[in-house]
Amino acid sequence: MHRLSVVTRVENLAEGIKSYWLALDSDLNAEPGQFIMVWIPGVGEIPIAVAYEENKKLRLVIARRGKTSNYIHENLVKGDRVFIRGPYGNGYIYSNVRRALLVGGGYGASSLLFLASKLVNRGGKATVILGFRNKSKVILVKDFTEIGADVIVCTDDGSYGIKGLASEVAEEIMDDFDAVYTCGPEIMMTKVVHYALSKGRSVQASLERIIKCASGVCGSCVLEPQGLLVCRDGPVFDGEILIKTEDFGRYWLDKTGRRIDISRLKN
Amino acid sequence: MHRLSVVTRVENLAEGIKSYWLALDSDLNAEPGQFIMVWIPGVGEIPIAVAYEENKKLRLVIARRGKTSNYIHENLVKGDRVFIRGPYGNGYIYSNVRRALLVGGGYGASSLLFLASKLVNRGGKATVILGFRNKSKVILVKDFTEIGADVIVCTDDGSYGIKGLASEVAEEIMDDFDAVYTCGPEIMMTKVVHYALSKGRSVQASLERIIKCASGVCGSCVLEPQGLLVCRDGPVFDGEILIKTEDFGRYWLDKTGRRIDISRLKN
Amino acid sequence: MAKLEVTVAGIKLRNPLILASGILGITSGLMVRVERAGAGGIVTKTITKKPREGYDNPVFLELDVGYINAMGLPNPGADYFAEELRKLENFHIPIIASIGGSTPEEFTYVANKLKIPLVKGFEINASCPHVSKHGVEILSDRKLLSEIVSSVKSVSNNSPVFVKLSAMINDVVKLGEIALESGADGLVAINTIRAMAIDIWAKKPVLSNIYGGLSGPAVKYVAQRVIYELYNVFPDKPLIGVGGIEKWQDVVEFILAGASAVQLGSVIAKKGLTVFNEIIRGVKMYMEQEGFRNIEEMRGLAHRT
Amino acid sequence: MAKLEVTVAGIKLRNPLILASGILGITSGLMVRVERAGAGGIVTKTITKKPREGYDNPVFLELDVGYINAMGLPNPGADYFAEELRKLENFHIPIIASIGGSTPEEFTYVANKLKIPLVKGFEINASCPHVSKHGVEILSDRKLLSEIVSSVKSVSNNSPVFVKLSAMINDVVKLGEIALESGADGLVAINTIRAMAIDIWAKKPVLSNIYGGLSGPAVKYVAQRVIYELYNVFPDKPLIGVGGIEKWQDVVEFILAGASAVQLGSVIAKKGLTVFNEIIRGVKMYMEQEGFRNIEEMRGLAHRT
Ligand SMILES: Cc1cc2nc3c(=O)[nH]c(=O)nc-3n(C[C@H](O)[C@H](O)[C@H](O)COP(=O)(O)OP(=O)(O)OC[C@H]3O[C@@H](n4cnc5c(N)ncnc54)[C@H](O)[C@@H]3O)c2cc1C
Ligand SMILES: Cc1cc2nc3c(=O)[nH]c(=O)nc-3n(C[C@H](O)[C@H](O)[C@H](O)COP(=O)(O)OP(=O)(O)OC[C@H]3O[C@@H](n4cnc5c(N)ncnc54)[C@H](O)[C@@H]3O)c2cc1C
Ligand SMILES: Cc1cc2nc3c(=O)[nH]c(=O)nc-3n(C[C@H](O)[C@H](O)[C@H](O)COP(=O)(O)O)c2cc1C
Ligand SMILES: Cc1cc2nc3c(=O)[nH]c(=O)nc-3n(C[C@H](O)[C@H](O)[C@H](O)COP(=O)(O)O)c2cc1C
Ligand code: FES
Ligand code: FES
Repeated sequence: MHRLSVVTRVENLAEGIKSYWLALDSDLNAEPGQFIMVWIPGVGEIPIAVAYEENKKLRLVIARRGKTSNYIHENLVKGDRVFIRGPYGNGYIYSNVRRALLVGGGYGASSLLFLASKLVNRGGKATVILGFRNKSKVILVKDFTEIGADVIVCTDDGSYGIKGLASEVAEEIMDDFDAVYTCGPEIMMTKVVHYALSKGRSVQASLERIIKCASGVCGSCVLEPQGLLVCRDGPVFDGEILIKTEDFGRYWLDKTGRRIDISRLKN
Repeated sequence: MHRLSVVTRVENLAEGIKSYWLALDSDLNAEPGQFIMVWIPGVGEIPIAVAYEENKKLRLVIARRGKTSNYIHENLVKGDRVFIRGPYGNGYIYSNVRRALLVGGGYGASSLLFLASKLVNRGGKATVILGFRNKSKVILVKDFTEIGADVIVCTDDGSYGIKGLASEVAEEIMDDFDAVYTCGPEIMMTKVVHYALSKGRSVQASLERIIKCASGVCGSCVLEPQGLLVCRDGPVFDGEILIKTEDFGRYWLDKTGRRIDISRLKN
Repeated sequence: MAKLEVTVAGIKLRNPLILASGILGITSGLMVRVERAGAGGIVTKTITKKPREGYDNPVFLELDVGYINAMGLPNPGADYFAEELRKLENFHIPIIASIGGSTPEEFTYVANKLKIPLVKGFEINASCPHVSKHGVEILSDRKLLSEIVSSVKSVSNNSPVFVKLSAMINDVVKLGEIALESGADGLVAINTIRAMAIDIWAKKPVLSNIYGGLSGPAVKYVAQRVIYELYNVFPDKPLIGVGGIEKWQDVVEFILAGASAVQLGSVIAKKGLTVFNEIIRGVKMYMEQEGFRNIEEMRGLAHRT
Repeated sequence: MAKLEVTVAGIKLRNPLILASGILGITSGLMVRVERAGAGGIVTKTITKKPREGYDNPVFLELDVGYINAMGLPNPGADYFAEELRKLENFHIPIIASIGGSTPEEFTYVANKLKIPLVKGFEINASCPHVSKHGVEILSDRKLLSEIVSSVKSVSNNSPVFVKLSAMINDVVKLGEIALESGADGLVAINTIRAMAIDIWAKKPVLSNIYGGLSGPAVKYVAQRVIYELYNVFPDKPLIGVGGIEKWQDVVEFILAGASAVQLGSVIAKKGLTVFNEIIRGVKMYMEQEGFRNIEEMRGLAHRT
């Protein structure tokens, strides 16, 4: 069953991206990289990464993408009830990491924010490269700065920060870090993972697939041919495992369980 | 579901009364006066008081009385499996009691033995009067002595100890005690309870009725008109409550739930 | 202030928590205790024409997810039980007499005997899963069900008649319809579900009767589904939900699903009779927090789209 | 040494633990993982003629006593799935294809497509409680059930055909008889039981489909009862037990009740795939302690008086 939470604050982060702060009855004790299922009664239920959790306060960053996320953007205001279950999955492994490079794209920045705060709290150093389409899509820069991370922003069109792809900027500075984390569009993550491994860097990436049960039974979130489950073995995977996975960067299962090209599902 | 236990020792206590030591997987943490349900697969399940429990060792004293108890007497030997559930009910209240008088009859001595051992261990003094039909029925005298209780035995025919009823002997010495406990034939307990109350002594008695669920739902063990449940509110009741209970010393419910004279059920 | 009073098929209850059949409702003394504990009403143990001893022990099992019982409908018989009920004085909550039997004649015999002022209604037990011919077989024989309902109704002196249904029949709504068309005033769902337990060290079924009925939390979500299905089709009929209720949240769930009132059964094994007041407090708190003035306002709300 | 191998309707299993339908058996990669985890066999997700997307989220709920799901039989359809199975190489445990549909023609279409060497048997899903016309309705229509079984059998190339039953039908033994008489080689019991959950703060059913199927510990004692009932009447037929198995003790209970083998379903949500080896170790230990040389010796022992 779901837990009840109440919206305490809604922030407009950028065009089509909002942040929701939820008050919980009790702590989830989520780890960065884990996700929850957000149920909007009568509308739908979708997986969302934990952007921050502390003291019965949970932060989510939600991009407008379709039925449920649209509804959330259009209707959810302070005081509204939100129903959640989880946390699910395995988050980032980050104990003993000193200098971490975080590479995020779009709302993928969200789980990296939680990770950065944990890293910094443990005395580590976090440098985050955030990539967006253009200035109107830029999010969370101030939040990363506030928790003490170094932030580099890039946009495709140069309208904010560096012009270029986050993955390219990452390649330039990767030598300075001992661990790399990435969350964002899978094409971007594929590049980051391949480059990092080629440089002998440990790298972890957080993936998306269709999540239905979130409990490792329905198989809808599988990565083939290893049969890895995003909801249970992931959503964060080690790069070494991902590069052996045909589906990484290439295929999703659609809702029927047929493998389709990744570009056809991500919109 | 039942717990598995294994018979480690069988003692012939007297004609038609045996004692069974059972090894358990884990402690029941029973209190004196509580009972368990003993299931013999394919035969039946009957309520039996805890005669002693310590360190995953459970002692029962079982009188031969009918289907299941006969089977136990005739078949159960060392190494056999016995299935139990419980403990159930409320036991004797004995904290802060200094000088206790215990009045037992027949196998009723069994729960008093456990009580006496607890009382003595706490530095109290326990005097037990045990009544039996005749010498061949006498049980547990040595056990009471060994744990440090003072024992007075009486038999109906004087073939062992004092000739006379335990309740009569109890009346003679009751003044010396601050609490009275009784377990045995209900007629005997009725006398003890009435006399004790007339002398202003606190008194508790352990009752029997038909136990089916042992969990306070089926109503088969009820005492009317208060609707007291032997399996849940008892089997040990305070004398003050019992004397207000019409059924005490008079009626049982038979298996259909009809009230019948106590003499018709106890055989 | 949120009001807990409900009227179910004309029977006024001070709160919607009714004691389920087979739980303690077998002697007058126990009924008084249940009244004092706060129950809104009482369904008696199922009473048959002749006394029944029930099955041999073991008859009741506590499980991780609930309970299994095969009491075997022990009861003192209708004649005796009518006298037992007459002992009640100053009794203020309604009693619903649960009737068992295998023929219309047996049912009417019992109903006639128990037609006494304190008995405000009848509940036809057509769903006991472990006594042959006294339960689900009735539900499987639609003609028999219909006959039993109409004969009980014909002798009930205008007291409401409820039929207690089973989840062991896929098309439970159809059976509800037959019961209502045959004259039943309301439906009760659910009775226990046939189940059994085996002990791996004894290598035997635990219950002497082998089969028993599953109750408690294990059946709650099935019972709620049946109430929801029934409310879909009979939103104006009294529906009483029973199965696995242990806390106030469960009661709210049943009412949102469409129950007019609920019954509490095996929870008494776990929590004792104090559960009535505990649940009442919780339901009240919920109603006040959510702005409900009475139970009727909550009823069936989960059906709103 | 206790042997865990069993042969069920001619299908050799290295141990009696089969993955239940609807759990992970939807891609070749997952099947390889399940094989490596130690399963004795795999039942595929129920496959229909046409692809199905299933229902919208929420489709799965974790409860205190088990789970409720209403996936809605999502599957890529028979044509696609046959190709998926063909990807399997060096695969050593038997696959049983679960077939869904609402007409005999749909069933035979799927069976024909999935008639490939790795598929050692078929399981007719006649018991899904939440997809209209694809489940318990089949069991309620005895003629349809019989037709479906005999048509699947007629195209199955001598592979054994199992029928998966529901506990939502009181007279499940009768349905087993019809299935066997129509040519089924064995029976599987049980599928999930129709149930629902309501959230009291949302005041709405939680599943998008409202109704779903209850699985997990809540249904274990019902499933064991069905296996026990079936074994009473069909002691020589292969019977596969499923419902609420979480630990080795549960498996022993089902086998004592009469199961030839068992299936593991929603426990995977709680324990992951390591549960196969955990259970295998426990069952072995039990068999050695109790002096059983093989599973067949244990089967049905709870029926001995
Ligand atoms: C582990 C994980 C973490 C995520 N974290 C975030 C986050 O922090 N912020 C955020 O904005 N988004 C996140 N997403 C993506 C988010 O779940 C989808 O945007 C959302 O499900 C879209 O649903 P919809 O009803 O709004 O749109 P729909 O119209 O239903 O679908 C639009 C697209 O969203 C994707 N999608 C739909 N349903 C699902 C589903 N059940 N599971 C996964 N993807 C689906 C598909 O690509 C689909 O084409 C995450 C996804 C996963 C798997
Ligand atoms: C709380 C309690 C504690 C008890 N402790 C002991 C004990 O320590 N030692 C001991 O020897 N006996 C004890 N008894 C009595 C014991 O339970 C009965 O002797 C036993 O149930 C008889 O069952 P049977 O199958 O041997 O005989 P049956 O032939 O079935 O019955 C013989 C008589 O035993 C009584 N009886 C039968 N079934 C039950 C039942 N389910 N519950 C209660 N009484 C029943 C009836 O009076 C009946 O007439 C206790 C009873 C109760 C209620
Ligand atoms: C010990 C016991 C005895 C029962 N006896 C009866 C009965 O006589 N008649 C009846 O209709 N239902 C009987 N039931 C079923 C309950 O009334 C109720 O329908 C069922 O237990 C589900 O509710 P619960 O989960 O709250 O117990 C009995 C249940 C139990 C546990
Ligand atoms: C998520 C999920 C999906 C299921 N899908 C199917 C299915 O497609 N076909 C089927 O016959 N049974 C399906 N079932 C039922 C299981 O195979 C099994 O019969 C039931 O869950 C009881 O077993 P369990 O308690 O071990 O889960 C599904 C069960 C679950 C939990
Ligand atoms: S979402 Fe069901 S297995 Fe991952
Ligand atoms: S034995 Fe059932 S209430 Fe006491």
